[in-house]
Amino acid sequence: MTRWPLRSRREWTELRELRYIIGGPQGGGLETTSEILSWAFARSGYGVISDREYFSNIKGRHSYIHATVSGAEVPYHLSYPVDVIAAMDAESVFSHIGDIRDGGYLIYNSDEGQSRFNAIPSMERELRDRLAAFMKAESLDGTLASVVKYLSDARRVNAIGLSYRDLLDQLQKKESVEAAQASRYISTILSGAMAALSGVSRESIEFSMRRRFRQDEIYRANMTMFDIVSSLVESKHGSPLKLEGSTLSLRKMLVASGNDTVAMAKAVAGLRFQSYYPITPAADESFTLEEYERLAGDGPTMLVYQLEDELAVINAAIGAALAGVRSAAATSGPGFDLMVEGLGWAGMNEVPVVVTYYQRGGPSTGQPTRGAQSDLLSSVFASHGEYPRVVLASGDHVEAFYDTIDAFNYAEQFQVPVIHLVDKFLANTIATFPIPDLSSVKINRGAVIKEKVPGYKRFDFTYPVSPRAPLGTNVMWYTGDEHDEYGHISEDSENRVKIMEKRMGKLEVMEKEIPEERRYSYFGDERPDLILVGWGFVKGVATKAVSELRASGKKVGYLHIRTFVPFPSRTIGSVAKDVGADRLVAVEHNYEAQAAVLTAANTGITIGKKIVKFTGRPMYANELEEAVMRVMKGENRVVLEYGA
Amino acid sequence: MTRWPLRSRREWTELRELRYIIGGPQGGGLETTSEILSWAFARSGYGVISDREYFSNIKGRHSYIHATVSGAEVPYHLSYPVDVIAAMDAESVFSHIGDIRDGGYLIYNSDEGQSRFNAIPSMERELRDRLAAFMKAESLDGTLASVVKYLSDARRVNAIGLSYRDLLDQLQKKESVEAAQASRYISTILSGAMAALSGVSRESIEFSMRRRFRQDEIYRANMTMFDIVSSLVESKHGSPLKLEGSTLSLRKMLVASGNDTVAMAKAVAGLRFQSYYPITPAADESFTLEEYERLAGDGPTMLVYQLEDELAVINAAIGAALAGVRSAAATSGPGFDLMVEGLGWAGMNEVPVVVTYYQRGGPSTGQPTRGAQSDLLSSVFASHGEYPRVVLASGDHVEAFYDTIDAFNYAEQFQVPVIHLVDKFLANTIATFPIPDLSSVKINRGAVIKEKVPGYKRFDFTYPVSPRAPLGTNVMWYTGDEHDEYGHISEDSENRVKIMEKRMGKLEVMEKEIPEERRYSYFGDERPDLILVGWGFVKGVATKAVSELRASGKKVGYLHIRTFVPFPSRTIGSVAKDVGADRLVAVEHNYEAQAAVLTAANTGITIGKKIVKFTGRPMYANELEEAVMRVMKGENRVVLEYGA
Amino acid sequence: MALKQLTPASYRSDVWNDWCPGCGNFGIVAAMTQAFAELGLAPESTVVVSGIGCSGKTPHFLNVEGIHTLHGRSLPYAEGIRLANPNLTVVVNAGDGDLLGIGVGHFVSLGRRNIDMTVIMHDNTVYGLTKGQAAPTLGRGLQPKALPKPNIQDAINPIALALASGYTFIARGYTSRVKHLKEIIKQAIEHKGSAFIDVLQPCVTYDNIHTVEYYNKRVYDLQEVEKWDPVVKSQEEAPQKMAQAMLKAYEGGDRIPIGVFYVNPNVPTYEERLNERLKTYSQMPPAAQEIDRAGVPLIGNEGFERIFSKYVVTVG
Amino acid sequence: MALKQLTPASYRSDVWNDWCPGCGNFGIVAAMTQAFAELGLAPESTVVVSGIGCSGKTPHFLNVEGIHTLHGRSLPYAEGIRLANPNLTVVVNAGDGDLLGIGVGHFVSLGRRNIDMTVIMHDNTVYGLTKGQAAPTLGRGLQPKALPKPNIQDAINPIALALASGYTFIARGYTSRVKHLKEIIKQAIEHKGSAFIDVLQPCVTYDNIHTVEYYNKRVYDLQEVEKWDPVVKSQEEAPQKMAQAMLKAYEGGDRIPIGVFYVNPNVPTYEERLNERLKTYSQMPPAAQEIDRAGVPLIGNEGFERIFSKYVVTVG
Ligand SMILES: Cc1ncc(C[n+]2csc(CCOP(=O)(O)OP(=O)(O)O)c2C)c(N)n1
Ligand SMILES: Cc1ncc(C[n+]2csc(CCOP(=O)(O)OP(=O)(O)O)c2C)c(N)n1
Ligand code: SF4
Ligand code: SF4
Ligand SMILES: [Mg+2]
Ligand SMILES: [Mg+2]
Repeated sequence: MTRWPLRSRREWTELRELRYIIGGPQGGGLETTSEILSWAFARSGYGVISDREYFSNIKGRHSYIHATVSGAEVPYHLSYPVDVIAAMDAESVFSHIGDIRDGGYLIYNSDEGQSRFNAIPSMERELRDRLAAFMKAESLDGTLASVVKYLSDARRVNAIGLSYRDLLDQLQKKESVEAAQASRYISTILSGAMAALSGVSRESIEFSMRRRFRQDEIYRANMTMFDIVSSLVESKHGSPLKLEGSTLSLRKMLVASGNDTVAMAKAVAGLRFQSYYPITPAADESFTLEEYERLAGDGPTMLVYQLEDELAVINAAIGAALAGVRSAAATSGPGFDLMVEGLGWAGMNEVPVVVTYYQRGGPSTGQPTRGAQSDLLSSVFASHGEYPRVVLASGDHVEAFYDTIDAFNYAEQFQVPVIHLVDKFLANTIATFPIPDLSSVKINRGAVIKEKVPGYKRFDFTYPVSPRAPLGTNVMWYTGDEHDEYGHISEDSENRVKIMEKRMGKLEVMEKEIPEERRYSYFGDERPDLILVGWGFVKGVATKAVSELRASGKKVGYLHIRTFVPFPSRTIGSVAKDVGADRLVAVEHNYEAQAAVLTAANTGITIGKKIVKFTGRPMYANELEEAVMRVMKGENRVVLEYGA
Repeated sequence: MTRWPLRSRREWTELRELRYIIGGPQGGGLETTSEILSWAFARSGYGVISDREYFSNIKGRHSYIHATVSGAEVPYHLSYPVDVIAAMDAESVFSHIGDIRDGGYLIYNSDEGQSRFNAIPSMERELRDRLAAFMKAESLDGTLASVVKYLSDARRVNAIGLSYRDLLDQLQKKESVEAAQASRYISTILSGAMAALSGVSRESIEFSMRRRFRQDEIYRANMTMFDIVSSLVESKHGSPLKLEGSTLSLRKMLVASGNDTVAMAKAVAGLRFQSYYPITPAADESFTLEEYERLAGDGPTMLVYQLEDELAVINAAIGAALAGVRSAAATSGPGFDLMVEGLGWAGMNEVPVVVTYYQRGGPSTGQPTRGAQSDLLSSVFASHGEYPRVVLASGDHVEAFYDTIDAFNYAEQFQVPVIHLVDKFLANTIATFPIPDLSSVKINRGAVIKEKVPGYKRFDFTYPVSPRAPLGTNVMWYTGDEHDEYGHISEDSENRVKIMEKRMGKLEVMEKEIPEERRYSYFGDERPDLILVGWGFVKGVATKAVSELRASGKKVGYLHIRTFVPFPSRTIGSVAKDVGADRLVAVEHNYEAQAAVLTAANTGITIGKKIVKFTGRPMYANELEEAVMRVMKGENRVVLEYGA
Repeated sequence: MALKQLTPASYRSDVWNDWCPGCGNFGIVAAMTQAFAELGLAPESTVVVSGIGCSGKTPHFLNVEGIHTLHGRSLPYAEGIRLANPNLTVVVNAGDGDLLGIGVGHFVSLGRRNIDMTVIMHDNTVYGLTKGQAAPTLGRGLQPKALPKPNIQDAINPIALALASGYTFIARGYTSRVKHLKEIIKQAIEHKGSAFIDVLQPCVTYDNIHTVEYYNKRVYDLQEVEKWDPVVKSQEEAPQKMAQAMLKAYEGGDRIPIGVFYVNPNVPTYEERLNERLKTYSQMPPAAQEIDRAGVPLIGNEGFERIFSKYVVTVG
Repeated sequence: MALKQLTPASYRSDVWNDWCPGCGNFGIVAAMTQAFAELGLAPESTVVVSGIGCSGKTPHFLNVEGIHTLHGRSLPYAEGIRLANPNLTVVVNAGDGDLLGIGVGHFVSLGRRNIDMTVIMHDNTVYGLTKGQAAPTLGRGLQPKALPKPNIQDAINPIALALASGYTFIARGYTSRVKHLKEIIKQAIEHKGSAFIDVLQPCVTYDNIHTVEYYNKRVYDLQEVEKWDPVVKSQEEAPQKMAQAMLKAYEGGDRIPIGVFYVNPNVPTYEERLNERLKTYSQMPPAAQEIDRAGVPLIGNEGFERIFSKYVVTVG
C-alpha cells in the first residue's frame, strides 16, 4: 500500500532494466498501450513482464499496468520505484505519486493541471484520505499541477506535460478521425512518449501496431499519432531510458498472458472438452479455447461448454471424462467452492478430470480482480471423506505450460482429479518466454481399454489403478456410493477396506511415480544461511530477490514447491536438517502462510518465519529484499503492503 | 468385518454388563424391540447404549441393533462377542454367526430351519461368498438348522428356537389381531424372549410398552404377546443373563438419540431458525425440532425451514442470523460440500451461524447410513481464502448437548461461523445419560446493539469483534467483497490489511477466551506409557479400553480433543514432551488419522502410530484393546475391521 | 413506520456509483428510490438484497439495509431475513445471470412459497460484470459485442418461468421508463406474496443489440391493451390467466409488452401459512423473541423436563 | 447398432432390487427394459444416468452403462457424456426431489439447450430414500405418512415448468400402465431433442395419498381426447401449443391426464448447433478423436507455431 510520505529508493545507475507504470481509467485503453509496448520490446529482443491491476468494475475506476523490461534476463519480477509513469488521467498521477524514482519520468496530461484529487469521484475514500494528509504535510493545494511541481522539485522527476487535447487535435487534422473516436488515441499518446523515452525502434512499433490494428486506416492513424508524440518527446528529452542491447539471444518468443498460456497447453495436451462458467480471472482461458475450438481446420476440435453454474461445470466435465475424453474445468474460488461435491464424486469414481484453479483474493467474493495464493488448503482438503488427488501449482508461464500438460497426464495415469493451482497474477500477467519445445512433451493416457472385455470390472482390485474403459465400450457402473469392483453399491466391511486401500493406495503409486525432483526446484546458494520457501507466483520475485541478495553477499536460496500432493517431504526434510528449520522463511501471498501449514502437516517441520502479502497486489522485488533483511535481523513475521 | 472362521473371546464370567444384538430386515420392527428393551432397562436403573446399523435402503436389507447394558457405569462403548442374539429372520443369524460368545444365547425362528443362506436375495455378494467358504470349511449344508447346530455343538450356544408362526397364532387366538397385522408382533416376540433371559421386571416392560403404544388395544395385544413369550422362555431357560443390581443411583435419566439430544440443546440454546434439506443422518434432528416448534404453548417458537438444497439452506440460515436470531443448519457431507461457498460469506461478514455437521462414511455419497469421522480436514479448511471459524467435535451425548449450546455462544461471542462436528454413530445411538443441569448453562450473545447509533459501522476496526446490530435497527451494509468498516466494497490495500488483521485477529481472541481446558479432556493414567489421541465417538470406546487395559496393569491414557479450532496445542505439546511423541497413538474413524494431520499442522508433532477404522461400523472395545496391545508390541498402523 | 419526509435522495448512499455512464441500472435505482419515498419506507426496516454482478452493487448505492450476497444466492438470503423478521420490507435486486442462470433453482423454489417480497431482475441479456458473456435471457444466434461466437443456447422467458414457478405478481418494466417502473415497484412491494419484475435494462457497454433505441421502438404498455386484466379473481381462474399471460410472454414480432402480466392475490403467503402453524408467528416472529434473561436460558430445568418429557425416564 | 435378439431381460443386471415390494419404480424399470429391447439399443452404447434417491438406484438394476451420480446433478453428468460422445443413447432417471428440488436449476437450463436425451422423472411426491419428506411435487396442505405437519409449500407443476424451460417433448406416464409408459419412453428416445417424462410413481411406503387406487381413478390418456394434437407444426405455433399444454397441465378436478402434452420438432438440437459451429462435430465428436500418436501430442512444434501464431514474436 502506498503509504505517505514516500521516498524512492532507486537511482537510475544502470540501464539493464526498465520499469514503468501506465495508468488510466478502466476501459480507457491502457491495455492497448501496454500491448503495443510489450510487443515492440519483445520484437527488439527484450524480455517483458507486465502485471495488470484493476478494480472489479467495468468502466471508470483506476487501473494500471506495471512492467519490467530487460535485455539481461527474461524478467519475472516487478519492482519499485519505477522509471516512468505514463498517466492517462490525473487520478493515475495521484495514485502513484510515491511510485516513481527520484529523477524518473512522468508523462501526464497538462490539460488537467487544475484537477483536484478530492474532486475525482472514482477514487476510493481511503486513498483520498491519505492524499489529503499528504497534501497537507507537503503544503500542496491538491491540484495535479501542485503535485507535478512537488515531484519536479522534491524528487527531481522529469515531468513531461503534454496537452492531450492539442495532440488529438493535431491528429484530427492529419487523419480522418471522428471527434467521438479521438479519445481512443490517448493510448497511443502514451506509447509514443514511452517509446521515445526508452528508444524503442520505429520498426518494432510498426510491427506491434500492425499486429494490433488489422484495419489499415486505424493502423495509419495510430502511427501518425505515434509519430507526432514520439518526435515531440524525443526532440525535447532524447531517449534517456534506452536499455542496453539485449543479450537474451532468443530468435522467437511467446508473448502471452497466463490464461492464454494455459489454453495453449491444454490444446497441446489433447483437451477435447472444457466446461466453464464465467468468473474472473479464469474465464479468459475458456474464451481463448473457444477462439481456437477448431484447432486446425477440419481436424481435431475442442468443445467449450458454458453451463448454468459451477455445479454443472464440474459434473459435466466428469461426464465427458467418463466418455474417455480429456476434460477440464477452469474456475476461481467461488466457483471452486461449488465444485467441491463433484470433485469428491470424481475421487470416489477415479475419474481423470482436471480443474484449473485461478486463485484470487478471498475469502468469499473477496477481491475478485486481485491476486492471492490463499486457496491452497481449501483445495488440498476439498470435499468430505478421503480420496486421492494431485495438486500442482505453477510459478510462471513456462511452469504453467508444462504443468497443464502434466495435469492431464497425471489425471489419466493415476485416475484421479487433478487440481492445477494458478493465480490472478499469472493469469493476467503478460510475459515473454521461449517457445516450448514440444518434441519433449509426452502424452500418457494411463491404462485404457478400448475393446470389449467379458466381465469387465471397472474397479478391479488388482492394483490401485485399474484399466479404464470409456463409456461406449463395455457395460460398467459408476456410483458415488461405496462400491465393489463392478461399480455396484456395496456396504460390506471387507469390500470397504479393500476398495479404500485400493483407492488410497494411489497415494503410494504417485509417491513412487512422480519423482521428487518434479516436486520442487531450488535457486540460490548451495550452502545457504536462509532459505525462502514459496510457491506459485512468488517464484519470479523470490528468485530475483535471492539473486540480488546474493550479489550483495548474502547466502540465501529459494525453495520453490511445485506439487502439494504429492508433497516434496523428503527435500524439505533434508533441507530443514541441513540448514535448520529455523532458517526457513515462508514467502506467500496469503495471511497464514498456507504452504507452511502443509509443510508442518506433511513433515512436522514448523516454519516459524513468514513474509506474507495479502493486499491483492504482487510482491515486489524491492520489498521482498527488504523483508528478508528484516527477517535476518530477527523479525518473525513481515507483512508486505506496497502497491496502489 | 466378520472374518471366518471366528472364535469368540469372552466367557460369561461376570454379570456387570449385558451385550446383545437384535437383527432383522430394515422396516421389520427391530427398532421397536430395541426401544422397549432400552426403556425397560433404563426404567430399572441401568444404563444402555444401543447402536443401530442399517443399509441405505427402505425395506428388506439386514439391519441390527447392538447394545450394551450396565448397572456399574453408564456405558458408552460396544463390544464383541455379545451374550445374546435375537434374530427376526434367518439372515440375521447368518450375518452374526461369529458375533456370539461361546455359551451365549440365540433366539431364532424355528420355522425357518430350512432357509439357506444362498437363497436370501437381500444378502450382499461378499457376505454370501464368505458364508459359502465357512459352510464348506465347517461342512455345513447351508441351512439355518445346520448353523444352529454348529453353534450349539462347536460354540456351546444355547439356541432358543421359537416358532414365530405358532406364537403369532396364539396371540391371534387371545387378542383380536388381524392376520395382516400379526407380523408386527414379531418385535415383541424378541423383546419377550430378551426380557426373560435378562430378567427385566414386568413392571419395567409395562412402562416401556405404555410409552411406546399409546393405543390401548395395541398396548394390550403387545403385553399379551410379551407374556406368552417371556413365560415360555423363562420357564425353559430361567433368567441366566440377569444383571447385578444397578449401582448407578440415577433417579432420572434422558434416553435419547444423538439427533434428539442436539435438538433439545438447540431449543435450550435459544435457536429460533433452523434451515435444512433432508439428509441422513442429519435430518432427524430437524424433524425433532419441527415436532417441538411451538416450544411451550404460545410462547417462543422455532422456525424450521425446509429448502430446495443446501446452498439455499446455509444462505437462508445466514440471512436469519443477520436479522439477529440464533440460526443454524444441520447437514452431512454432501450437503456440507454445497455449503462451502456460503460459509465463506459468513466468515467474511462475521456472521454468527452454526452448522451441525453429522459425519457419515465418505467420500462422495459413500456409506450414507454408516458412521465415520472423515470430514474433519474438509471442514476445518472449507471455503477458499482465509477467515476465522470455530470447530467443535462431540464425543458423546452429554458433550453434544453442551457443545451445541457453546456453538451458539461462540458464534455470537466471536461473530464467526461455528462448525459442530458430530457423526452418524452419535446421531443414531440411543444412550442413557443424566438430565443436564441447566442452571449452569449461560447464554452469551456477545456484543449486540439494538438501539439506533448515528454513523453505525458494522465492522468497526477498533477490536476484532465489532458490536453487531440486527437488521432492522440501523442502516448497514454487508458484502462478500472485501469491505470497509461500513460494509462497503473497498479494494484499497491499507484497508485490506486492516480488515484482514481485524478478522483474523479473532483467532487470537478465541485463543484467549476459550480456555485450554475446554479444548480437550484426559482419561487414564497420570504417568502413562502410551496415550491414545482421539476425538468424537471414539471417546466412549477409548475410555473403556483404557480402563480395561489399566485394570490389567497397563499404564495408558486417552486424550480426547474437543475443539479443533482453536486447537489444544499447548496440551498436546506438553504431553508429547512429557510422554514422548512416539508414544502417542491416533485413534480415529478415518483412513488417514485426520486429527493427527491437524496435530502436525498446529504443533509440528507427528503422531506416527495409528489405530483406524473406516468400515462405517463403530470401534468395539475388544478390538481396540487388542489393537493397543499390538501397537505396544511395535505395530505402527492397525486397521480395525470388525462388525457386520 | 412511514416517515413521510423522506425523499428519493434520502435513499441514496454516499458511495460513488461506478456503473458505466448511461447504464440502464441507473434507471432502476431512480425508480426504487422514488418508490421507497412514495411508500415512505423506513431505511432501517427496508432491506435490499443482491447477488453478484453489476446489478449486485445496487445496495451500496442505496441508503437502506444492504446485503450484497453471493452470485445466484440472493433469494435464500432474502428468505432467511424475511422469515426471521417479517417486519422488514425485502427487495431483491438480481442480475439475469444471477437469477435465471446460477440462481434459477432458488428462483423456481421461491415461487412455491409465495414469501412476501419483491424480486427485481436486471435483464440486460449479458453477464455484465464478467464482461459481456451470454446471460440466460439472450436469444439463440445473437452475438453481442463480447461473444466470440453467436449464442448457442436458447433464451429463457422470464415471465413464463415465473408463471410456471408460482409467483403471484409478475410484471415487466423498462429502465428508460422510470415512472412506469416506479409504479410497478410500488405495486410489487404492496402485493402480498412473491412479486417478480423483469426489468429491461440496456447494458450500454456489452449489449449492442438491446439498446435504448431497440427497446424504445418495441416496448408497449400492457395496461393500455383493451380489456387487459391480469388479476386472478378466484383460484379456479388461475390457469386461464396464466395461459393468457404466457401468450403475452411469448408474443412474437417486434412487440415487447411491459406492465403487469399476472396477479394472483388468492394464494396465502408463506408468512400466513407459518402463522397458521406456529400461531404466534405474526406477533412474535423469531427476531422479536428473547432467548434468555440476563444470560440465563428461557428454558430452565423444569421447563426442559416438561417440554421434553418424552425423553425422560424416572427410575422406578 | 441394433441387436435385434435382445429381450427386456437382457437389460436387467443381476443386482438384487431392493426397492420396497410394490413400489411403482418397478414399473419404470419394466417399461425401460421393454422400450430398450424394442428399440434394440446396444447395452454398451446406452447410458442410464441417475441422481440420488430410490430412483437413483435404477442404473444398478439395468444391464447398460450405469452412472449413479449425485443428488440433483444427473443432468450435467448426462450432458457431459452425451456431448463428448453423441453416439451414446442417454437416458436420465431422476427423483422428483432430485430433479425439481435440488436439481431444478439444471432442469430449467437443459431446456435451453435441447440436447438429445430423455429425462424420466420418478414422481412420487416424496423424498423416498430419506424417508418420506415432502418433494416439490407434493401439494400444499397434504400430509403423507412421514410428515409431522401438513406440507407448507406449493407443488411445482412439472409439465408447466418443462414447457417454460423449453423441453421439446413433454409427456406424462404412470407406473401401473407399463405399456403406455414404454411407448412414451420409446417416443422420447426417438425424439430429437430434450424429452421430459413425468412418471406418476406411487411410493407405497411413504405416500398413502397418491396410491395406485388414487391414480387409477383419475388417470386418463390425452391421446384419447378428441382432436388432441400436441405437435408444433411450425415455430410460430409454439406459444399456442404451449398454452394448450399448460391448461392441460393445470387441469383441475379429479382428472389427471397422461400421454404426450407437447412436441416441438422445430428446434435444432444442441448437437446440430454444435455441428454448425465446429463443422466436424457429428463425424468426429470429442470421444472419437485421437489426441496423440504413440504418446506424442498431435500438435507438434510446427503446428503449435502455426495455430498460435498470434502469440509468437520473431525478434527482428
Ligand atoms: C459462483 C460464482 N461463479 C461465478 C462468479 C463470477 N461472476 C461475477 S458477476 C457474474 C455474472 C453477472 O451477470 P449477471 O448476473 O447477469 O449480472 P450483471 O452483471 O449483468 O448485472 C459472474 C458469472 C461468481 N462471482 N461466483
Ligand atoms: C447434497 C445432498 N443432499 C441431500 C442428500 C440426501 N438425499 C438422499 S436421497 C434424497 C431425496 C430423494 O428424493 P427424490 O429425489 O424424490 O428421490 P426418491 O427417493 O423419491 O426416488 C436426499 C435428500 C444427498 N444425497 N445429497
Ligand atoms: S457493464 Fe453493462 S450492466 Fe454493467 S455497469 Fe456497464 S453498462 Fe451497466
Ligand atoms: S420408499 Fe417409496 S419410492 Fe422408495 S422404494 Fe420404497 S416405495 Fe419405492
Ligand atoms: Mg446480466
Ligand atoms: Mg421422490
